[in-house]
Amino acid sequence: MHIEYTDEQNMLRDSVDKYLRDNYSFESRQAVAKSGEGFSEQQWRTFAELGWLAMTLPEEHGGFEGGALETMILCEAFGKHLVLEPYMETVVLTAGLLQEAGPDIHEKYLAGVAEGRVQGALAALEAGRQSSLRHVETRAESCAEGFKLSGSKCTVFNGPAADVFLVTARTSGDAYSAEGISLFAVDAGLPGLSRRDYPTYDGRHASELWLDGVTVPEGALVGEPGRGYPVLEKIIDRALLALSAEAVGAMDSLLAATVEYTKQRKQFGKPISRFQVLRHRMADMFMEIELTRSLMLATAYKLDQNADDASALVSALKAKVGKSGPFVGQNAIQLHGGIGMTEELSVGHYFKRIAVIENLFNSRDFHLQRYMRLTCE
Amino acid sequence: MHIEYTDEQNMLRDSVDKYLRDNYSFESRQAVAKSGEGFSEQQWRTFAELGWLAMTLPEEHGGFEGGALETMILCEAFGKHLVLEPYMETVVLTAGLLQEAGPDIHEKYLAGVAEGRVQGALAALEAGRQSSLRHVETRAESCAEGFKLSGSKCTVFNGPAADVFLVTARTSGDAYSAEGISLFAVDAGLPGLSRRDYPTYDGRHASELWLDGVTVPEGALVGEPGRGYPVLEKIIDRALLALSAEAVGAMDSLLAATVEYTKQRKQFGKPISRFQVLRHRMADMFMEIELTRSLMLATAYKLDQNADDASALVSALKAKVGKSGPFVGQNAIQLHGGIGMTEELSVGHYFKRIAVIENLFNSRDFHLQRYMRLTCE
Amino acid sequence: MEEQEFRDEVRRFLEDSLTPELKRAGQLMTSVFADFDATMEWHRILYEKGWVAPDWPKEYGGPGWNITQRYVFQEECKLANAPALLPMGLQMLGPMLIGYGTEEQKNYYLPRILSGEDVWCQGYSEPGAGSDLASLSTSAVRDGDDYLVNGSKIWTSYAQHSNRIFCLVRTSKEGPPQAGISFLLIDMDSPGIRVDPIVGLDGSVEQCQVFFDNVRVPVANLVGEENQGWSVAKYLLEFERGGQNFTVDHKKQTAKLHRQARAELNPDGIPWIDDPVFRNKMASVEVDALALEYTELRIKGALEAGANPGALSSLTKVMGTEISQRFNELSVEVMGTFITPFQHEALQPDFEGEIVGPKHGLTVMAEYINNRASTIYGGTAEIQRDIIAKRVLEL
Amino acid sequence: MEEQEFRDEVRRFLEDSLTPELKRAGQLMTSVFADFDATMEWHRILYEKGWVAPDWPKEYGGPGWNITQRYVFQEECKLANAPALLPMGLQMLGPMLIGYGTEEQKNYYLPRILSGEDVWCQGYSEPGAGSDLASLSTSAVRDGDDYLVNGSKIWTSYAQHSNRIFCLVRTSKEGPPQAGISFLLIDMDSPGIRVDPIVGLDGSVEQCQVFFDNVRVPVANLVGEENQGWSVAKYLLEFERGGQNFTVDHKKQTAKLHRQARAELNPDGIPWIDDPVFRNKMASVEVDALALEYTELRIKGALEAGANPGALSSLTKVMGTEISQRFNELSVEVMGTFITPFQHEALQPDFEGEIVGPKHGLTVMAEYINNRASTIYGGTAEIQRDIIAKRVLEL
Repeated sequence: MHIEYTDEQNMLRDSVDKYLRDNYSFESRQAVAKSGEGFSEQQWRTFAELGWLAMTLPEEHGGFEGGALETMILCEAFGKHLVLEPYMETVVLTAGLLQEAGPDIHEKYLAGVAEGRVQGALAALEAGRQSSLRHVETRAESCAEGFKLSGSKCTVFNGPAADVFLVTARTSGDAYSAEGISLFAVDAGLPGLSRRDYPTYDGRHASELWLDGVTVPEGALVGEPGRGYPVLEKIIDRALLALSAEAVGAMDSLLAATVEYTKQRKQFGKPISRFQVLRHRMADMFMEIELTRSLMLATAYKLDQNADDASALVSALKAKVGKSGPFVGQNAIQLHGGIGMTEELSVGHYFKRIAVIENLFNSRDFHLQRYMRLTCE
Repeated sequence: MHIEYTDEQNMLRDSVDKYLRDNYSFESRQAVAKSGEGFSEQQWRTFAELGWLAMTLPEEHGGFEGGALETMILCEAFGKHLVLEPYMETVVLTAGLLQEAGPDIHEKYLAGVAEGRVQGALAALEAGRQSSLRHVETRAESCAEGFKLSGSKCTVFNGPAADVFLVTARTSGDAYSAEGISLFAVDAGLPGLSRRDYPTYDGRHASELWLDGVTVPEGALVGEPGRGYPVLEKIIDRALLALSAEAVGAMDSLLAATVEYTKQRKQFGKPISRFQVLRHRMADMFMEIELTRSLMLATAYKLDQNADDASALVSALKAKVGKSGPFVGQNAIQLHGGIGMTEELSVGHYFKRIAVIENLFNSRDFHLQRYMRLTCE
Repeated sequence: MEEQEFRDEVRRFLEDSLTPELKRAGQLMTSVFADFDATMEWHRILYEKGWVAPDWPKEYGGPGWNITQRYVFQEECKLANAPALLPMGLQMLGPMLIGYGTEEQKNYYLPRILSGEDVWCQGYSEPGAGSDLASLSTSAVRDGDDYLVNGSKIWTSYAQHSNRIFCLVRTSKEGPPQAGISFLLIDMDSPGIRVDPIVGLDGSVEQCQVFFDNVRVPVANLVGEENQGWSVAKYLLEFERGGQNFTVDHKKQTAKLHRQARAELNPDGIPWIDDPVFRNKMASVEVDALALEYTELRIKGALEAGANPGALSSLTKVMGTEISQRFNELSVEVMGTFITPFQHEALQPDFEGEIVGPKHGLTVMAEYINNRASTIYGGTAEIQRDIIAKRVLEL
Repeated sequence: MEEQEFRDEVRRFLEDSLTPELKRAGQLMTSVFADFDATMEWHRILYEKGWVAPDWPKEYGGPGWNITQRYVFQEECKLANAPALLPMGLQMLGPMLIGYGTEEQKNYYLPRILSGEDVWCQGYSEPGAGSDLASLSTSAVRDGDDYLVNGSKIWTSYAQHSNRIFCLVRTSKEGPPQAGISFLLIDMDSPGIRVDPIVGLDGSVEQCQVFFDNVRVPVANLVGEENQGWSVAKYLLEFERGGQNFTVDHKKQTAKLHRQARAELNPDGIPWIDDPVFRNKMASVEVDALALEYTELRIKGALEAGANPGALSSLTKVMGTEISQRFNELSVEVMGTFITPFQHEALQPDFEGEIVGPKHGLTVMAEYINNRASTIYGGTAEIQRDIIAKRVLEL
């Protein structure tokens, strides 16, 4: 198993990094974060023009058929530059799920995602039991036009900008059952849909979502009725890779900033990088990051191979990120001292994004448990 | 609540410490550890003469009616000087349990313990399920003479020297039930009793014990039949305090030795105590020890008060020892380098004793769980 | 007075005097500071009662309590969710003036601290002088009966609300850096002072940078001798380090975490508090908090016996803050995605709208973020360990 | 040859050649060393097969394998519980002589290392020179065609079994300490050498102290130039640091821990592997071990591509040893009171008596104890982190 990049992948990596370095300064990022949208329409269009949004989509919709490695490369760079744009929500989750849907939906949305015209959001969590994707009380009842959806969803990242929501709703089964969950592509303009939008600590926007008898056509069903959960799990494995890669990128930036800062910051007559305790702390940050990176590379590779242990790797990776991320984030702040706690420096914003990532699609202990379940039973 | 020592307790503390400092050198300790017995008869007699063995016994048996604080003071000093003698086994466990027994037994053993003539051992664990005191398959059946005991016990510390074994045996109930366990004082000379003795990593001796229809008189029963488990739990709380205090004493010695060693050991042209990473490590050792000491003092106080939360404190203490002990032990070795790994230096012997302590009467996680059960339900 | 009797009296007073709005301000604290207006309102209430400065000697306006009573009062205030008072005047400058101030200074300033008429901020750290405070460079040069002060102070908490600042300034460059430092009291409305707010990671402004451009300060505002400011400063730093008690804070954090962990469900649909792994982590922090509680009792015992608990107080800051941070992390874990909503306005005591997510999760993310600062200010965790190594272990 | 084909060949060979006694010696290893006699027996078997020095170039007696094959061979040997060969001759001195030795030295010594006729030990550390190796003081003074060597070496593994020792000695006190060091090959039966065994905490003797009292060593036994020994030594240190692979060791530890945790019951009477808290700790270590496994694959990839994996190899020693120690701790926890029996004789491959406690617990305590040394030897964990800070992060 070789887990280093191909030349092509290296080119992608370099070009994404170069674009963001030249065009995505922390200052402009902050201006966008404080705007009402939580991301820049203009950047999004450019991402589309650069082919990033189409990178992992099927050829028939203008995509380049890229896989997990390409997702990883993009998200690592997004993490490194603290990119706000909803790539994970729109491309990984929404387009990922839509590819499981029928041709109606393909037609309607996928090319739009590739071109940067369509945005999406996953609406799968419900208040009170938000730690499990299996807990779905939202109901979908068959009706003449197709299905009628009723219920409410919480923590819908990118909700305000979404043109389409991927909604989990129960067509059978009870509260915690993985069986009986169906997935629907719900157009944001449909009557009966209402939202409360809010900004998030990591500079984005999200929504609470209410579905009050929202009627969708038969064709809005993604995959088989009642069989939505395994589909969701599969795509969420991709999202976990995306998030983890983003965390790795963020950690890289944090370590680089910390190394740089401690070299120039002088106390007691010398750069604080001369203090052994801080040197070892940074060595530990380095090791945590590299171990995480190794799992990230392996996970992308395994996902692309459809390997049996791909999901175990995903959970190992997310579990590792749940340790290395907070460790690197917290120590980057600690070593920056007071200045690391200010809005003005990027350090704290990486820290906040890492905290959010750790809490998306379950945190460390859940994934440790899943890892054991998948590897030793 | 004041948890500092009284003058009297301070005197005891000082006198125990002084005696051991003058008469219990590491070299003599090692000579004893390598002898066949695992402790020194002569030291044991002196402990009796100094009144230590009688300290916590009832007045009627020549004791001084001391409580948990006195046990703590003695054991802390024993830990500090790496004392091998079976104080915990004979006085805390055996005499502690015997006090719950009837007058026959009192007469027979207690004064002997106070005078250093009688030694004891707890035989409560069974191979295969040695992590629970509730798991008892050894059976006691009523018979004309009293009870007939059959079964086997493992990890009987001080087995080779014991004149009396405190044996758990089931008079009713099944495998894991706390109900139905009875406690018997079994004379070491009884027919049907056999042992396999072995040395332990911490320089002591222990046994495997087989009871093949050992017949004991009615009066050998300690406490009510079938109600032995709560009695055992109560005395084991005392033993946990004793062990933890011993660990605190050992940690004190380890930190002192490490501070001393790092000040004189020179590398790269300066004492290694000048390296910030080692300084902080020792600061952490110090903090862990002091936090543990605070719990130790509080636990002794609460036990003496028969406070409702005494058992919770005991488990908090043992849980804390399970973290601070290995941390201090491992780092004492690490900071000593190679020399800390040799038989010649005391450091490694403290380390081994701490490892054994952590594994007696359950390790950290068990006690964390017990702490939660006792405090929040 | 017996401890329980005193405690009852304090409780009655708190019940009568703490309005729901004040309590709300206490509950919504996500750092060591509460909403400023609520803080000052509570200050005035305590002032009227004569309880605003528990640690001050009676002759200067303290209530004359013994150590136990002071512990009890602090405990009960926190348990009742009273907003925390500002420590800069009451706990830092006040005791220092009592020790080092002239009669004039004491007579003028102490009553104004007590009444709340003066709000003080602390001008110690500088952009180039943090952990290494003695390297500070804000200068004070004699010019007749005044000093001319130039330079800048940073991390000045609540400078935007303060009318006065006490500063360490450099009056001499001779000798070791500690030798040329003086302690000055400065009016914030002096010409030449500019206050720039610093926005924190949670979006709120608690810290400022303060700039001094030829600010005139009368020589009479010197506390202690010229160039002897370091010993005054050290007194305060010691106070900042050893004077904290974490027991009640940790008890409140424990109670809060238990509330959250009973209400929120883990992925298997059972309350987090019954999740064995999570429960184990809770136990681990709670046991450490318990150990610190008894350590604080040992310190209190030593203080009451007139002894110096030295070695032990140096560990309270390190362990107290690190344990708090672990509680924060566990709360974040329980709240899951409900840490994400940024609801800054909902953290104001007068907010009346609806919040996103459960009420018990509202402050969690801000607390997690803000409490990272606790191992930085008042001597970083690293500096504290240096101190333990040097002073306690004599390494 | 295809990887799988090669692997099969190795497996077949191991099946045929590893006697039960040799396997037993491998299983009973509680440190990096196996029983000496078993080790040398296995050495001779591999020598006859031509596989004793996988890393040596073919012209010097290596099997001519590529990197993957060498990994596979190492993996399969460990998985089959072959006793570990002694690294001092095969992995330390051998490659070094190939790089720095004279033709005479190569011709004489290399075949004897291969055959096992010479058993080498390493004389680097001294009582006063551990982490700070360059401060070593064992001296070698020219006297005609000889050096006269005086001083002492410590932590000399298996010196009691060795007939030769390679040493760093001081030949000059001029310049920086690194500048006056030379590399010498010394016969252990030279007059003036004394070997004192050091008893380890587990009761066994693996280390020795070696004393040199006017020991005569021919100048021809110098490797490299006089006073240029440091560069030779550094080569070996790098090797000691970067050349280790932990993947298979961790896999074996995982398998062993799973076996123990399935067999032993927790206090509730269920196997430890099903105890949620313990399982979580197992998962935590296993995930780190997995991350290290893929890191080692990245290193292998870099090596195969002819690149220098530099930065990554410096972390393998630190993480590899610390992960191993965590496995040890979990095994100790599972075995509970069965860690206590001291059964030194039962750890000898020829032991035939009955042991106390379950078989899968026999080595646990000795491993826990002995493995503490893994973060000390070959550059302490602290030195390794210093290196990462300096060389990788350029701090």
